Amino acid sequence: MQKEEHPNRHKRQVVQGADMVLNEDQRWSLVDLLAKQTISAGTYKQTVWDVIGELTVKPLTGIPVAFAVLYAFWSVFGSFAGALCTDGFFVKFFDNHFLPWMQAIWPDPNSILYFLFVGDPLADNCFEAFGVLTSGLFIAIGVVLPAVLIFYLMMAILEDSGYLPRLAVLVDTLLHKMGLHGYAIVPTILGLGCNVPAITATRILETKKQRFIMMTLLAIFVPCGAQLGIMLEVIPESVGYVMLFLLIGYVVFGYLLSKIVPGTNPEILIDVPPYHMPQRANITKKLWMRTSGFIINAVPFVLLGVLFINLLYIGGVIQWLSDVFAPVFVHWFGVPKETAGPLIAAFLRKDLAVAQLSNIEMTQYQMISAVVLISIYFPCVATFVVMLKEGWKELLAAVGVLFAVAFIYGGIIHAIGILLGVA
Amino acid sequence: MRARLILVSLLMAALLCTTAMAHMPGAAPAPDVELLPIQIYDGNKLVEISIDDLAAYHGECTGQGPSKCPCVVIGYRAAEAGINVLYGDEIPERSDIRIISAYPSLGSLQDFQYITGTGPGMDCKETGTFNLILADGTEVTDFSKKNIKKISGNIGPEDCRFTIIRESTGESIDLAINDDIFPSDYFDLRKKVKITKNATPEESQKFLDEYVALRDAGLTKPAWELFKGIDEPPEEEPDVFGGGIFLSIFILFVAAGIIIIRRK
Amino acid sequence: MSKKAAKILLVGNPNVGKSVIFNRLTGSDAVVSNYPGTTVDYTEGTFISGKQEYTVIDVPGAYSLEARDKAEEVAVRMLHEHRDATVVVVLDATRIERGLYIALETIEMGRSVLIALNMIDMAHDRKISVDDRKLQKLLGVPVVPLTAITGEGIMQLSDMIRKAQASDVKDILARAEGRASEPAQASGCAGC
Amino acid sequence: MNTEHNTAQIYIAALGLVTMILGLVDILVWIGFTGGIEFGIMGIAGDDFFRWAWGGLVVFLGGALMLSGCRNVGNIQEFSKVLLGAALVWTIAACDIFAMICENIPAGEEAPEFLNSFAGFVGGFAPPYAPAVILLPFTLVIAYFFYAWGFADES
Amino acid sequence: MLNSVTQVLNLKMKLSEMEFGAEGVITEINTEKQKINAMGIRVGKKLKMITKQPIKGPVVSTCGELEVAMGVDLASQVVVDVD
Repeated sequence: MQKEEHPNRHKRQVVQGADMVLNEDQRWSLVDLLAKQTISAGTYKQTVWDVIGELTVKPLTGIPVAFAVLYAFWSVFGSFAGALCTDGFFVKFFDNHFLPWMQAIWPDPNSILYFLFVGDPLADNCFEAFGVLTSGLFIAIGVVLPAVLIFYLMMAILEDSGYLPRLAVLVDTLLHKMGLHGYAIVPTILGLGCNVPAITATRILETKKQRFIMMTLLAIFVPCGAQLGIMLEVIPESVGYVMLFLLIGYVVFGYLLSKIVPGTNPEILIDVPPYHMPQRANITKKLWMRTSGFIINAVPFVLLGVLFINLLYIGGVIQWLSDVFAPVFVHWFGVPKETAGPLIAAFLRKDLAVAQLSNIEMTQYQMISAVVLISIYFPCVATFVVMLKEGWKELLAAVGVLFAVAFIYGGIIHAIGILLGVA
Repeated sequence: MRARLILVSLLMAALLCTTAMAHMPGAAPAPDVELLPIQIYDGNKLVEISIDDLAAYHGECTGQGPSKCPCVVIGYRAAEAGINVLYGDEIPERSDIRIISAYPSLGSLQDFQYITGTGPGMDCKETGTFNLILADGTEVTDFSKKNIKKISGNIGPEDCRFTIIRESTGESIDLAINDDIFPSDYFDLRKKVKITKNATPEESQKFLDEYVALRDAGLTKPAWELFKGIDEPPEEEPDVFGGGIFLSIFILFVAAGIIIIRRK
Repeated sequence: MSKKAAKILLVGNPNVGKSVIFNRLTGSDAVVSNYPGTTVDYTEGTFISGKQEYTVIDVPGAYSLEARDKAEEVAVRMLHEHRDATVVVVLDATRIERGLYIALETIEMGRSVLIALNMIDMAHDRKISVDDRKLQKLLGVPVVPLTAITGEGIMQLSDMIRKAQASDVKDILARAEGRASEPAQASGCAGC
Repeated sequence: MNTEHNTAQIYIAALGLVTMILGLVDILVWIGFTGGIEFGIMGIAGDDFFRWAWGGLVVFLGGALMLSGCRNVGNIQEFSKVLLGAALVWTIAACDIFAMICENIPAGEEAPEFLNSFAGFVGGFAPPYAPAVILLPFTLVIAYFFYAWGFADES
Repeated sequence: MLNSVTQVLNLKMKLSEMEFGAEGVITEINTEKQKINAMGIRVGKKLKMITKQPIKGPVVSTCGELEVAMGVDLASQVVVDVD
């Protein structure tokens, strides 16, 4: 795979090989000649659609539209994935029918296999059962799949309608300063649904540097849908602050990373197409391909992740790790000692860790910093594995950055707490 | 509409919890369920009568310490359900309440005396009226323990009936205990254990269990499960009419929109 | 008996309706695959026209074969890997100049080319009329006007694929400048 | 300026103003000046940042856009702003209606069965509604202007 | 005042410095010529500057039927003869 740095030299030979007759300028002049003889353009009165096209790109009128589009994105996600699929159907299906059936047919409840695959026999809902086939499947199919489905659908509609380039232009100023370009809004939004499809969507960015920064920021600062759902349920009053810290982190560390990471960060140069009605056939095909892609390569990893965790629990590794790291957590991050366990477990199951945290009494600020720590801590295992597929060198670098950021940012939050006299 | 919902759910929650100590020896303590007190005006002073006040008063009268025996519980629940139906959210004047009971049991009659303020040793600014009229129509005025015990020899579930009357408007409500509340052999066991006292140890133990079960049912079951004559409050049925209008307008607009776009 | 499945490459700028044409041509068996060694995906499907079976590859959109980013790089490599494939260059009738550039580059590579002039309806709305007959004469390759969204012209496209042919850019230049050398098919004088 | 444009201008200006005020009220209710308020069939819960603060802001900006475009509404540039403002309100209203649909299809948490009863489903659409939904029919008038004044046809 | 001057002198300006809605003919494109040409922005073409995003954001301009957004540094490479 030839290096990124001087691609033009190599390509020039391919294109300018024996078969290329004209050089660029001659070709463009020929194009003009041809165009002049075959195209006749009549006078054209601007329609409302063209004016709206312009309005949605101009910042003064474009930004309110961007707010509305993002609002619609999140609201439809909440209604469809949250109210209708997960809470309305899957929770009931998994808890009342699937779990009892699973617990019934599995031979003896206290064997190791039972613990691995069905989890804790006393659990009455799939969330605490924590077996591969029970909560693993529940989270993969019940929580993440509807979220990914609706996200892909809306993303396809945005792409086909022609609004996505305009949104990219509107957010490019901020994102460009962070070493990305406008189109990085796509993985960021997808990441709020689930990090796995977001990592695969980073391909939309051009250079290695941009992809690396995007992946690192996704892994650290963009909480996945399952974790957001838990936060809303368990600690509703401090979710706002947690998101605020994550947003600040996303922008600040994005800026820092763009300064440190080598490589080019070319400016945005995109065509802004006119609006046209999205085509049903196109959207359904895109939706089908992406969702099946997600099911094939993401769901197995989620299950693998839960299995991996159970093995760790059996091996007592989690307990050993939390004892080793306890002093760090208490002094540097300023969170109570008991949070060390959930924080380590967060390495693998973020959403459960937040749930475990909620019943440890601590001040609200400590709770916020603990939850922020969990979200900026390592991504869930499925994300980890998908990043591995994108390149193991990038993964190691990302892990390095992640530990550094978690350490520094955790310390900063603690310091802010002390300044405010709240910690 | 919302206020009624809150009241009903409050009542439900309250019924689920009350503290009780039956004077029946060996009876298990009542479930820790706290019931909504009955509120009445005595003169212009608001009086709240809770099940504990009634148990204490019953203990005082029988001299055996406060106890929430099933009769006290059933008496309380009947009075509370009746007042709730007759007065709704209003709080009745004590003098406006008249209770006629056909159930000659010490616990329930002392409840009603306490509520209507006609009980011995009670000084109230105003009093309601309470009568004990048995099934065969004879009115009992001697509420002494000995007399009540004598006439309650062979009562049955069909005697457990009460009528609560709102004097000012003449409205009244008849409450009879539901058939499934008293176990079938409860009364003969009661006779053997308490009156003829020739119950075998198993019988008295069985009576004891039924006693406890009855008391707990009285404390925990909602009013419409305890008494005939109280219908289950309609659980806030959806406002189908409002929803229907909205939906039909919405569908109308969508259809019109599609037609216009189709014709374009 | 259908000959060995002939290959077709759908080439053109992004947002010109390539995937709409792809969907119209192929059935539901289209599959997304990743181009080895890169993070760029492309879709591949099959369709049958007359007795001939074709496999169609929707090549990632490109503005020129002077590859500027990964997607364009893959497009160039695909063109070189599938030497024998017929190339259908999709142009957006409302922005034809930008499309012509990549069409000329493909013709210069000596490939047998067919031009699909898409979004004729959009062009009509914007009062742009494209004389596809003249363009065909000038370029010396078949030009098929169509509106992929409504499916109009898709049939002609699948029929004309057999007539795709190579052309020499020097002849195009001559014809364009009116130095009347004999046009590829129909007679008629040039340049008047 | 024929009279129809005049009356339309006044109507759009009034509508824009009302929309801005309602958007502002959404945000104020969320900030906590008053608990959830109900006014006739309109109800503002104001309990959730996303629905009321962000949604309120979008409605507010929609109103602002309508106002900014209401001066000479015949001109295509100005009318497009009005249309865009209306589109913002439509987005919020559409999201609310979609939310109502999604919340009413499944039966309640405790109910054993999966689907809600038909009466339960229809009942779910009962008032109170969010301000955006109530503004919806009024903003549809703008869509009527769009077709009536021939902006739609490209001739 | 600036506007009247440009009217008279037909001032050549960088795309990134043009006024909102200003139009002109592209006279030269310095670096990345091929990249910008490929997008359809070419010397001799008529170009209209639609909008600039605040704080050094991308510049959006239309050239005939095409609408292209480019970063501010790229836009400064394009010189336009503003009429």
